[in-house]
Amino acid sequence: MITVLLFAHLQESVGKDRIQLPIERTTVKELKTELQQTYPLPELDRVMTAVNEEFAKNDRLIKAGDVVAFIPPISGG
Amino acid sequence: MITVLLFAHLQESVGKDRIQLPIERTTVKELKTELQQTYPLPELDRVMTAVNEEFAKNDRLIKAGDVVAFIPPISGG
Amino acid sequence: MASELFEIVEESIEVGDVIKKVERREAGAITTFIGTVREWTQGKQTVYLEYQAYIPMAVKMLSQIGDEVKAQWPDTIIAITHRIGRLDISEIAVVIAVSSPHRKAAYQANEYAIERIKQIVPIWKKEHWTDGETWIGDQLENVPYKAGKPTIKEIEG
Amino acid sequence: MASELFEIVEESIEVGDVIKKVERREAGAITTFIGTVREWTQGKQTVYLEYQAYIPMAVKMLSQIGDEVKAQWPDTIIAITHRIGRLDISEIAVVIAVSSPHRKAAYQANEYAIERIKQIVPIWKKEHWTDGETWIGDQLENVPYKAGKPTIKEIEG
Repeated sequence: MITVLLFAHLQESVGKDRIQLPIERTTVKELKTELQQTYPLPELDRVMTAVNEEFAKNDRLIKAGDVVAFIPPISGG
Repeated sequence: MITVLLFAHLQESVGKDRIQLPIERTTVKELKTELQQTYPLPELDRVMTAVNEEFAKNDRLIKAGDVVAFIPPISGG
Repeated sequence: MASELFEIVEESIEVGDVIKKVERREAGAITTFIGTVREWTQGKQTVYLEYQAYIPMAVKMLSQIGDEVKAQWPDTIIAITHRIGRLDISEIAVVIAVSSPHRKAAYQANEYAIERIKQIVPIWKKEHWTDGETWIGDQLENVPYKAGKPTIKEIEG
Repeated sequence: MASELFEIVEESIEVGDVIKKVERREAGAITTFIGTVREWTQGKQTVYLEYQAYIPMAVKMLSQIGDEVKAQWPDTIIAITHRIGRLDISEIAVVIAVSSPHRKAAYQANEYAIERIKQIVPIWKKEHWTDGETWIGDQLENVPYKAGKPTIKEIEG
């Protein structure tokens, strides 16, 4: 199982703040493509990704148990 | 009468914080020389002068009623 | 104690509490940055703001900024508190306090920290206007990245 | 009100009081500089400090710094309070608060102000050590002027 966390407008687009996916292994890029087939998330191509609270590139491997968060452009401070 | 204000170590050298001088007209430079004849103020050559709360150069004229302050190198802040 | 130098909170921030964390007898200079909710941005009136954070990662990134500051300005101590939730006009969203024996480093480290917060700390704000609302960052002018998306280099510091 | 933006006081300074003077709804950034009494300076231990000021001129010069800041960063508001008298270690000698719609100006104006205070505001400190005391400025290392004495240009800004 992979946990996906959603924030800001991504959270509102999907209508929830987390998605659980029964996946064993994937990559950031594949996960984005997969999510876009189910949810209205065109912005996913333009957001950063964190795996287990660390920023990750598109080719980063993800395995069961990982927590993936999509990080839209930051506007804190 | 001209009032001279002394601060910091100048005040301690002279033993008071102000001197009244029965002078009608002088310049900053002349005033310094005059004071040095009476008081132990060798540092006067190296301090700034303010006349009526404004910084003044050595050739600035001083007349009766003016308040002259000697401003040793500043160490506030 | 060290873990409390970097906090995400839901209640209002007391500037003095953040300053206290960096005070010490060998520091002669403390700088603070206080970010407040501005009423007007480019002619648009804000009614209130809502901040959301990915809290554990935000704390981790604030702490990473602390490490970066320590590496560049070894004599400084820095503390950062960011508030989330609903904030009204003039309320404090973020406080950064830096103490240092000398003032130059205290200014530089402080300004560095706010720039980095806007690059790597996962916090988002939603502007609420009289006539609508939107999450800031994507759609609006103040996307913090030059290229529309941060590079890994910007993120890793 | 405007006259209270620049103060010389004899009691302890509350940072929050100085910040309040510059808070406003259109400012999203406030920077503060807090100068405290440092225990150690170049290996020498300070027991306490004594600050003396030429008060009316000091207030006037602080206000002149305010004018200079206003000319260079028109959107900022600045307030400065400097304490005089006896100060113990860690006590606050000076607080500078600057508010601005944007943070860059708030940092720049604040740092400009502390540099100018050290050039033109007639305040002197006397260091008291365990083994003696001296007025700082003349005899010691931290004479604030490059040439040992300020030029009229430095003073007039």
